[in-house]
Amino acid sequence: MTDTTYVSARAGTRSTGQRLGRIALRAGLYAVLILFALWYLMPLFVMLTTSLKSLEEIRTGSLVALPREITFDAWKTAWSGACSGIKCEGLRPYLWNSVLIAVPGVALSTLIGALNGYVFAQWNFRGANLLFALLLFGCFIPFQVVLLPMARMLGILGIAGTIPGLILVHTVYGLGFTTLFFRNYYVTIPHELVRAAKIDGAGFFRIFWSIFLPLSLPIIVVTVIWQFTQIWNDFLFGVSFSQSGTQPVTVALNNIVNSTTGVKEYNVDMAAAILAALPTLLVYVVAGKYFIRGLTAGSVKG
Amino acid sequence: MKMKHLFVATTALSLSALPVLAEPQAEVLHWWTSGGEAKSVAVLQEEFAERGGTWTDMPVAGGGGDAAMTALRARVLSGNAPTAVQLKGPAIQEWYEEGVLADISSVAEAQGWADVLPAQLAEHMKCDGTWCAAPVNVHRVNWIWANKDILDQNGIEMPTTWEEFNAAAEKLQAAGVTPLAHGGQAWQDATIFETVVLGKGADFYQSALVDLDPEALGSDTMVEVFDEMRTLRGYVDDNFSGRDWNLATAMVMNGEAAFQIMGDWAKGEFLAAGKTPGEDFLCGATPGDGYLYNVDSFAMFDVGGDDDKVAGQELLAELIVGPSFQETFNLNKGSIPVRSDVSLDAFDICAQTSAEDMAADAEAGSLLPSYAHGMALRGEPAGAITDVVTAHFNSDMSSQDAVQMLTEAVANAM
Amino acid sequence: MSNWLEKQVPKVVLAPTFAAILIFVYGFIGWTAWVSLTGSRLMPRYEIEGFGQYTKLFATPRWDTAMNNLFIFGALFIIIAMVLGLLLAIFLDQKIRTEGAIRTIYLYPMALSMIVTGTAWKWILNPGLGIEATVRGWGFENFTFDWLINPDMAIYTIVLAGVWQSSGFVMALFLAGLRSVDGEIIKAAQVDGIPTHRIYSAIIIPSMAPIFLSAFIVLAHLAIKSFDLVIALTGGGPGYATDLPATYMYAMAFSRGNLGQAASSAMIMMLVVFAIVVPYLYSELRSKHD
Amino acid sequence: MAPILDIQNLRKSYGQTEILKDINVAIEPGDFLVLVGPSGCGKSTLLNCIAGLEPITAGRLTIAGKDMTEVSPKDRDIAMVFQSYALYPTMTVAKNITFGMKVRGVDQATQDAKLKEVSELLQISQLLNRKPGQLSGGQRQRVAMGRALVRDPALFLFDEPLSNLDAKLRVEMRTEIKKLHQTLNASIVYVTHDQIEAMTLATKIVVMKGGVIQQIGTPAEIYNTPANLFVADFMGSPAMNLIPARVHRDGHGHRIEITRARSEPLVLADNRPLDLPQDVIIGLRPEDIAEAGYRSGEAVQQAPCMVDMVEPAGADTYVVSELGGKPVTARLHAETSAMAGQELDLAFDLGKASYFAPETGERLN
Repeated sequence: MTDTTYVSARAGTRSTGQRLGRIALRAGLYAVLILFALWYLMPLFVMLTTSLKSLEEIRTGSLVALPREITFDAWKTAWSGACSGIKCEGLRPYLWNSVLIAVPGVALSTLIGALNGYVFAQWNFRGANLLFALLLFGCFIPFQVVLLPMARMLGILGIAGTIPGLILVHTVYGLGFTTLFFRNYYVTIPHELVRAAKIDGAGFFRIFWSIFLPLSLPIIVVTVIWQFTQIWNDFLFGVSFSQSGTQPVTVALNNIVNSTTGVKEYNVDMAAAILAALPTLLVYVVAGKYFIRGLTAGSVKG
Repeated sequence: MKMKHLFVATTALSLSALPVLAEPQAEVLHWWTSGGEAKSVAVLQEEFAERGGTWTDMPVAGGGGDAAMTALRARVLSGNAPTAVQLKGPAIQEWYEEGVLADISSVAEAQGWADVLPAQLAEHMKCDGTWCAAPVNVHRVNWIWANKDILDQNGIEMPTTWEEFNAAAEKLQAAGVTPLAHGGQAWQDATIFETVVLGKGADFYQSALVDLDPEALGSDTMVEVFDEMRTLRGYVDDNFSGRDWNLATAMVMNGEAAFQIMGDWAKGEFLAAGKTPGEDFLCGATPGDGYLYNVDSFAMFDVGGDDDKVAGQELLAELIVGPSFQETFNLNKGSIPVRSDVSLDAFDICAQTSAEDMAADAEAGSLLPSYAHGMALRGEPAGAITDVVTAHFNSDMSSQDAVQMLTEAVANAM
Repeated sequence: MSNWLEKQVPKVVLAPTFAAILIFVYGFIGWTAWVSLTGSRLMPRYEIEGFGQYTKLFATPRWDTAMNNLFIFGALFIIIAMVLGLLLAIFLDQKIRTEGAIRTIYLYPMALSMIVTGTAWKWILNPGLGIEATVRGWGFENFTFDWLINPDMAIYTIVLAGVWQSSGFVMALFLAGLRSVDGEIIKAAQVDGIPTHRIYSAIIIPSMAPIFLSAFIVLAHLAIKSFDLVIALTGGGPGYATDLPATYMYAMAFSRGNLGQAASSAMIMMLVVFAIVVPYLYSELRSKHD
Repeated sequence: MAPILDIQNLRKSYGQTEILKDINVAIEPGDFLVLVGPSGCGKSTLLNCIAGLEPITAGRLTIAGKDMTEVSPKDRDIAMVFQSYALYPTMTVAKNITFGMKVRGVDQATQDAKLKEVSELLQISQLLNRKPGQLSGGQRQRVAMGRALVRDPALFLFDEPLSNLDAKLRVEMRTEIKKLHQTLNASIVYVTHDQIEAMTLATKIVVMKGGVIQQIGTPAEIYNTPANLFVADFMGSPAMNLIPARVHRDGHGHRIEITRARSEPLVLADNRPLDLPQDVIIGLRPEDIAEAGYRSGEAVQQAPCMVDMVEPAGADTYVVSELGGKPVTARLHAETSAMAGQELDLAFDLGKASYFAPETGERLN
């Protein structure tokens, strides 16, 4: 209390010139922030306006201008009419595949990551650090490297080209980061909690379930956002480990956007791109607030 | 009751005794995803379905088939190969050497492919003497497409030598027209390059880009080729980088540019936009004698004795080479049928020219596989050459340096 | 006896993960190392032929370009994203009224894959369509912004788009860091009459060292794995001026049919990763042990 | 009666470093054992070993007659109160207290009854629906104790439970714990670094240093007859005065000669039947040095001493004087007229004096 009064008292004695300077500074600050906001929004703006234009207008007008006449045809086409190969069903069927891959993939990698992080943070044993280091290093392996051996492995396991196969791949390569997130979060929780619960008679899983999991909301949000974005946006695994009928939305989007012959329907491309990205965008917008909070809650504290 | 039991029993017996009638199935991996191509594939699918087959579509677009090849490799390694795959050129033989291709000789022989396919093209479909792929079409790569109006306005004829082309280009440039529409993608650079090489003679093309003769690659003629490339670079507008080929075609169509050097799939764009060959646009072979072909084909992968899939492969192979699909597909695609017995009456003047030239060039020994489209060389040396070509085209590298790099890169890739 | 079993539970819980990374990470790295010593082309073959692939790799100018690009891109991308992220975080930390909205705007690019935004970026950066054309349209005829088509500058467009995508995330990390700095220290400094910029440079930023480390690791990971970015924006062009090791490797493996070469380039990439990550892991796990 | 807790030859090491060396302790039912020592002495490790939270390297440990050496914490019939209270942050107070019973499958009615009983005993009934984050330090302390009490274990373990409280609350809670011990007649092992807590609470004190037990005894034994210099110095506040001295034997007993920097040596007589070597360290509690005239008895001897410092502490006033090169504290009555820089007659009561060997630090009498 005293500190603030002191500071405000000092501020009160400032001259008008200084106050004007402060206001100018403040205005400058907002200007910079808004300028950057515009920069970040620019591609989305281009995509959105293009998706609302007719092909005719795209051909004749400036790409970065606002649409003269708004039409949602492109969105309809992208949703249910755009062709990917001989099927012209738009993105709709593929979106469902992505959901079938992303939801279990996120859930599994988050749950296993949480358990791993819980072990690394609270049940340390000899050699655990080495294990953790090995796991972290795994985060950095370029995915192009693992494509072929992974394909062979999926074949051996008999889940090549299936959705469970893709879930497995995403779970395995997500574990490094999910474990890191949870471990860094759980190390901030005092060990005494585990000890108290042990004496209360709770075992490993009971302690995790009753005590740690209820504490984990902030970090779960961070992990889910991260994993969902990674899995939903993946193209490389999706194209390599899927077959007809299990292709995720990014592969369909690629088929629509990257077709090299015929008239390019840019408005449909853009609408399709936004549609494909909508779930992740939504997650960021809705959960963004918790994202920062979750990061603050400990995952970044080294 | 007894009767019924007996009936069931005999039926079951007779079924197991007779050869099982397979239901043809095919999962087809291809990258024909755009509107026109997809429609052509749909024709095949309909014919397939009419004959009782089940078609599973597996389109993977992007990077001229790169993404599809990635998927293919993963599928083969996982022991879950697609039934049929869009594959062409020496890549067919490469896959054969990996021991993953199926033999479709029985279909080929039954259908008499050897009689209807030009011998040189048929060789591409064979692996160790057996048939392992079914050809779809023949694209000619060395075409120049031109906007007729622009040429007329500036009093220019279709060039028949590179000197003429350069002169025309200077004139157009002076008139404020972009002479050459081009997209800055490696394969498009390579396409121009191979037509320029062909301009130096079919023999030179053969020794440089098919036989990879180091002497030809390091020759003064090759220096001239790069000189011409540098000249051509000057005729391209500034925004060419990364442009898709069909956008370049659109520039010719809309009168923003005069020429485009591109295979005959470009014609599909003109036709789709309602343009007429000879009236709105012109097609001409690039300067020099010779015919660079690019044959699309489907290879059949080993499906481990699955009767339904084997039946699917045989049916598919039969349909692909069958006259009806050959005609429908190629009318859509801009290419010409690979069968020599399909009537070309329905085809336009450019396609007819293409077919005549092919026959003539086959006689003259100047029917040559396109390197830029993976018909002449295996992936590695072809890629090494393209690296040099595109690096030269997109920088101010001297022709001498380019030739030096070319010989080194090819040696390194052998 | 049951006590012994109970003690094994944590290890049992880690066992599947451990088995998975042993196979799916280290097994595969081993596989890659093996293949890099063979003459594998279209498909893997397992007869060892020696280090020929590595000799070839280092003799390939395109690989040189790719490695150079990795260092240029990596350094610029990490530095700019960090500096920008930190600055934006500090600006946003000044009790900004619309913080929530601005934060979301800064953060959203991370949600989008480059497959989605690639086309838009290509347009924006294309001199004939995007920024250059627009600014010229405003009457500044001499304005040029043609990095995308300039082989010497194209790599910087990759940096630009990369920073666009990741700096918001870094901003979030730093913002979280700023929020968790002990408020009393700042108050104490204010009372001492220390100017705001000095408070940041001398007190707050040094106390966020772990976050710099986290941000660095996330960014390094993105830089090394950058693939979509290049494919979507330039496809490696003009020429191969914007090739990165990841795209080089991909081209070798999947369009050139030269798996052995791809594997050798992957191993070199892995060495680079190793050189960056291992010191970090070492310091990270050392300091954590007590 | 069988000991409720019996530790025999317990050893504990992490790798090469031995944390606990040959620990032997036993307590009877109803005992309040306090483990006291400076930080790092191994007292908390020992408590964790008793709880089963740390495995022991060697030795044997029985609780209520049963060998618990290899038994997991939950089966040891113990309850523990932690320094940080370790309340489960997402559970309400009631759930915190009943969690252990719930885990063990105790039926709801019993849980409710126990909860009611304990919360009334600890006066936290009004807090049951709050979460730990909404409680004050003292309240959390009570909840943590409630969680232990509700279990009704054979043995209670307390790990520095009062160290996070402010001074006033600490004293209050100390009394409370003592009261609980008396009402419940519970057996308790209690770890603290605060020797006053140890003295006030314990029926038995274990003083530890460097993983070794220094002395086991009742508070009085520890206070009056510390086993070595460490215990003498550690227990008691202000600490025992430990003064180097030279011993001369005479007919009656010993004369203790203490040098002084600014005056003649001080010579005191101890006529108890002792056998002391020539060089000793004499230990005198501050209360055994008084202002002349305020203390009488057979062993009381007076001498003028220079006052270096006067520290009024309310009930008492402490006076510091130099003896044997050490500042020696005397505990005087509050109304003393002593002033720094003046001489004052002090009365030394040697009836309770301790003697230690300078080399080993061991007690000599």
